[in-house]
Amino acid sequence: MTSKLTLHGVSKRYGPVTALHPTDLEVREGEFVTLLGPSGSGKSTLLKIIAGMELPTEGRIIINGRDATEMPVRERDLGMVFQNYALMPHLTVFDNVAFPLKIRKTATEEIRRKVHDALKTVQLEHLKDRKPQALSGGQQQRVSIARAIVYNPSLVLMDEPLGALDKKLREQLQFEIKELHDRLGITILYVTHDQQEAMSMSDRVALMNGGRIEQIGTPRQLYFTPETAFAADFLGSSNFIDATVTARTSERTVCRLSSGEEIAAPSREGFSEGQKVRLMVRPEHISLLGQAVSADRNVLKGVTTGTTFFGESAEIRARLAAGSEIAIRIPNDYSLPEAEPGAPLHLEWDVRQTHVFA
Amino acid sequence: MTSKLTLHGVSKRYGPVTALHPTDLEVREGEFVTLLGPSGSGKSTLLKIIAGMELPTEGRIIINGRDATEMPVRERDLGMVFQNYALMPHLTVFDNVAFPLKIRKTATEEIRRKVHDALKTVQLEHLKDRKPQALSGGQQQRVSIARAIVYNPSLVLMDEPLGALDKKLREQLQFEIKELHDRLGITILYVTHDQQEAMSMSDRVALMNGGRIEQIGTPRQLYFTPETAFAADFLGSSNFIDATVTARTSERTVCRLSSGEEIAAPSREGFSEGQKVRLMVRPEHISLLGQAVSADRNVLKGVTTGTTFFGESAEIRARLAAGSEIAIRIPNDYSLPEAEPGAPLHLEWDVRQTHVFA
Amino acid sequence: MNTLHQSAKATSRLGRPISASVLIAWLVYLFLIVPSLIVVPMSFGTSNELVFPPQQWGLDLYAKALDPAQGWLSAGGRSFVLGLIATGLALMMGVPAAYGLSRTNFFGQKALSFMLLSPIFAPTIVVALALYLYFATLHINGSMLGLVMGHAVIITPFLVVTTLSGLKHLDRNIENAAMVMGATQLQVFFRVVLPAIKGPVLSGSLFAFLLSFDEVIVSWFIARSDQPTLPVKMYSSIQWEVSPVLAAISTFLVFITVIVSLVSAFAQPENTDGF
Amino acid sequence: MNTLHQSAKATSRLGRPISASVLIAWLVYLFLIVPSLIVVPMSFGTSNELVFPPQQWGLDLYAKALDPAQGWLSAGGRSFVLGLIATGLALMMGVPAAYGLSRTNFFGQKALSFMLLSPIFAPTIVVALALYLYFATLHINGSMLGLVMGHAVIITPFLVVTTLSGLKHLDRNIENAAMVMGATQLQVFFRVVLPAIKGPVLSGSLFAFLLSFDEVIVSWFIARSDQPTLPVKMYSSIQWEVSPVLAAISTFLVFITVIVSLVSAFAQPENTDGF
Repeated sequence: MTSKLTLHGVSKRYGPVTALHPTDLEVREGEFVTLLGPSGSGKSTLLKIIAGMELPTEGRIIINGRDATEMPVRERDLGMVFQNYALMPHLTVFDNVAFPLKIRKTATEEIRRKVHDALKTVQLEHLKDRKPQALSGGQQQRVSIARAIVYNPSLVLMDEPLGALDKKLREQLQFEIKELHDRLGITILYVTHDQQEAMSMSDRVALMNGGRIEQIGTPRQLYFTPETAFAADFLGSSNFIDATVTARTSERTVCRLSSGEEIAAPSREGFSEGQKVRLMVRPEHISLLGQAVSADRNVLKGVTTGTTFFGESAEIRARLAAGSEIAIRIPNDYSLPEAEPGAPLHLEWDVRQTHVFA
Repeated sequence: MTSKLTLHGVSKRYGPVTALHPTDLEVREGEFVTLLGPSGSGKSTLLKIIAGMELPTEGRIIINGRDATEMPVRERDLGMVFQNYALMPHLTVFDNVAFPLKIRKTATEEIRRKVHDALKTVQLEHLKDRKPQALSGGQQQRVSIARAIVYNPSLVLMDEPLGALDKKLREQLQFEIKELHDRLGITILYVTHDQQEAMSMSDRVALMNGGRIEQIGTPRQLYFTPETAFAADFLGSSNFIDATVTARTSERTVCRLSSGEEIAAPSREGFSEGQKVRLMVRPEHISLLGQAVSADRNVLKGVTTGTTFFGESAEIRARLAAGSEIAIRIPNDYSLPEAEPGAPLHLEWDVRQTHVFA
Repeated sequence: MNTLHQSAKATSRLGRPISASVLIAWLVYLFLIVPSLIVVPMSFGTSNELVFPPQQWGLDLYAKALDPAQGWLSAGGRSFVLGLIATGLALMMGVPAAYGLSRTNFFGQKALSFMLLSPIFAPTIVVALALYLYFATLHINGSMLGLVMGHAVIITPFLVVTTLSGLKHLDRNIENAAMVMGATQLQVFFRVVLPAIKGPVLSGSLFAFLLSFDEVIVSWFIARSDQPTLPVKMYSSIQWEVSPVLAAISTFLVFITVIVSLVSAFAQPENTDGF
Repeated sequence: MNTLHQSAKATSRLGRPISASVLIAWLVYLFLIVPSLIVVPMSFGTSNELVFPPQQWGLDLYAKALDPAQGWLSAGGRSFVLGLIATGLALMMGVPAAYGLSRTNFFGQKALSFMLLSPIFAPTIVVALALYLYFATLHINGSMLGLVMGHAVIITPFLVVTTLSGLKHLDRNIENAAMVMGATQLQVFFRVVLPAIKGPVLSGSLFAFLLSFDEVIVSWFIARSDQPTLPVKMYSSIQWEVSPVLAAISTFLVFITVIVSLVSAFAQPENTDGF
């Protein structure tokens, strides 16, 4: 598949401040790639550079095979969806969607047909004569999406498009955007700080932190094999436990907690015996009732400190013998007894779900 | 335990519009009660009436044993926390928290001590000389909470206090507020539209809809035994399936789908054979791989239409033979194969997790 | 139980001190407006002196005001034309200037913006004197050109202010979106920015026109004494004697002002384009 | 690869048309401000005629302006006292009126608010004439009381506007919170509302003072001819001859205006209390 966007060593400095370290990225035709990160991680800077609202300090940008590094915004052949819709308040829905076509001096009949198709795609044909202010937030964002795809740009940028919507609507539009992407085969570069949104929509996620891409991969890769403590913490919930490496084979690394208990994890490069490390295990991978202990399971003792009910699941918090607090996420059952604070617990989980970070 | 707040048939009409139907409610000493509902459900009207910012059209309000129906706001002995903090911009953190005490002409030394204690409770002693604008949103809301508890009011009202904060901070403050409530034994009436927030914090939840309390009970009661389709839909995720009642015993009601398949549910009052009903089952209660079929399990056939990855869990969407779409929430496993669209599925769940609504 | 509370009672009991401040608002309003209003009944008198209330009622004063020989009509026409041209000039200067101010971030923008608006604060008498001296060197005192430029100096800052307030409510990303979709900067300005702020600009133009139409001092310095604007002619005639016909002219000016400010008030609220 | 782009280049290439509107802003500014500024060098001339540039430099004109026998000092003092009292009166009327307007929802509030502000739009000449006629019936023309009341009518609406804008940024729930915590309505007003809007109120007061200090027409009607305000004295002296000492007075007025509007600009931004 051809590449719709390629960044070679793109960076941005404002005087002495580096907003973006040299960054490479490729988005292939039909791909849905998300820039995920907290505010200040450089994702907005990167998006602005791609859109042409900022120039990179170094590096080259290739859009659809053409060098776009110094190209003005309007020649880059992009579509863009903004958080606050950015619809023109004085134009009807139809005229908003027709705007990019009119700028391109498309024939009237073709405009009518294309706008109609785009509005049909987002299921808003019936509202084409309304002004944007007369629509709900979700409808306005659908108009904005129609406007971004009606002229068939090489790449559609979406800048936190669901950030202004409430939760139910956000989930619905996540589904709609993903469905639109799959059906029309458009190429999307999506920016969000919401890890759930990134994981549920994307083909690949570029996790950004401190002005660089910390890890890039499929949602499953980021969730199940995070390469850094930041990645582990930013995507999903995580429990961190301090430990020291005591033994190491090519397959397993064994670590000792301050309580003397030992935890095994799959081996990764770069750790040596005696090194202080942080172990991570996700709350939902921990089970409560101790099964027959096998070599493939880690076991720890703890004491319940509280429980929280979330509907589809419940969280039990426990204090480990090693001192730190740990959260356990368990599927909620009707008949589940509430764990009393102070009750002793045996926690156990699969060795493969244990991660070691420096 | 004594009652801190009692409402007897409180209602509110604006001309011909009824914002609140006659409502009874009791909040006992030390209880954490949440008014949960979508916007326009009457929860804000009810809160304003309790606070004294609106007068009820009918009914009586008893606060801490005194009839407060016609009492001015300032005599009701309430504390209140607002969504946008409502701190006084010209006063320091200390003076903001001291404000209610100064109004009460408390002695200077006592003010100093009480404000210090309240700020210590929310862990903000070190910021007492700052202006509110110099604090983060989470810190401002903690100041606002300190101000609402420093004069020990009968009842603390909280009006969507976490609505202006981002997700991580919201979860942290949920925990802090709940912990504060448990530790200090204060009585809280909390308003929110976020069902997760309501379920994880409250002793009891009053679910409001269309100007009345639709159901009131513990979070578990609302989640596992919703009395109406609205309650089932508003708290947690839910799948609805149209069906017709075909058989009924005192224990079980059997319903037939349009595909001819039959589903059993626990019997409830008020349904008769031949009646059209809606069945509900939650996504996380459905399992995929058919176990040995027992009389306690419902089984349906379907075809996969898509999957969504959420990190700790994944959602599989399926189309039933009966036509409707259904979502299945399964714990995520590392080794879980992605279900191919078009693959046939057998869905099954516990009869007790099936709900029947008119 | 279940006592009925009337909302009137609720308002009076819970809202009493607020009602007090509403009462203050009304009293202040009366204090401010009564003087201007007593002119109106006076204008329907017939006597040769201005008294309140008039001893006889009639339209004599209006007939006199409309008599071409008195020069009020031509002065009014002159003020009208002057107001239109000066407002047009102020629009052409003020709107692009406001756009430039609001859409750039460069060192000194704050200072420029402050200075651009400073003529609003400047003493009229100083501005008038300065313009008189300045135009004397340009030899345009006494000409329509001088009047137009003098008025443009006075009213442009107000147009800048109203345009800036309109631009403040315009999401910057609407312009970014238009550029991403292929629009040039000129297309962005004329097809996106201008239509979106037409409410505040229209409202500001009306206000600017009123300012020009009512302006006395600058015009008094610059206008030829035989070709006065309407306010200058009023002022000159007051200097000799307070003629009763002035009540009719004043009533007319009050009427114009009320009409224009009503239209302006309707054009003001943002997001009403096309509703 | 990895070509270095200078940010200066970036600005000039991507931002060119915006730079054009910045250029327009500067040109408009020059057009507006140049006339007022040429007075300043003129004031440092010594000749008996106002010319630019002055042929000789000196402080003679300032010496003349400060000579008590000329009456400029006493006129300035009168204007200063008048401005202070009128601003004080306007504060006492305008702030509660604005609070009443912004904090109630009753039928006609919109209309009242519109009418309260309408004097801003009213033609000065009409207001002046009306006040003259009105005060004649009250027998306060020529008195300080008349001047104070006349100026209060002119400047109160501006104080109402600035106070309203301050109140608009004040979260209504801050007042609700104070009431829930036990404060009476008076305590809410004096301990919560007033301190929170002191920035805009201060800024509005300065602006109102400037308006009063610079006002010509109303004062010209009401003031006794042997006890003029500073602008009236300037205006009267211009009517006979344009004396060079006026350049010195004008420069002084420009200086005062710049100082006051700078202070006002610093008081304006909200949420700066105590920073």
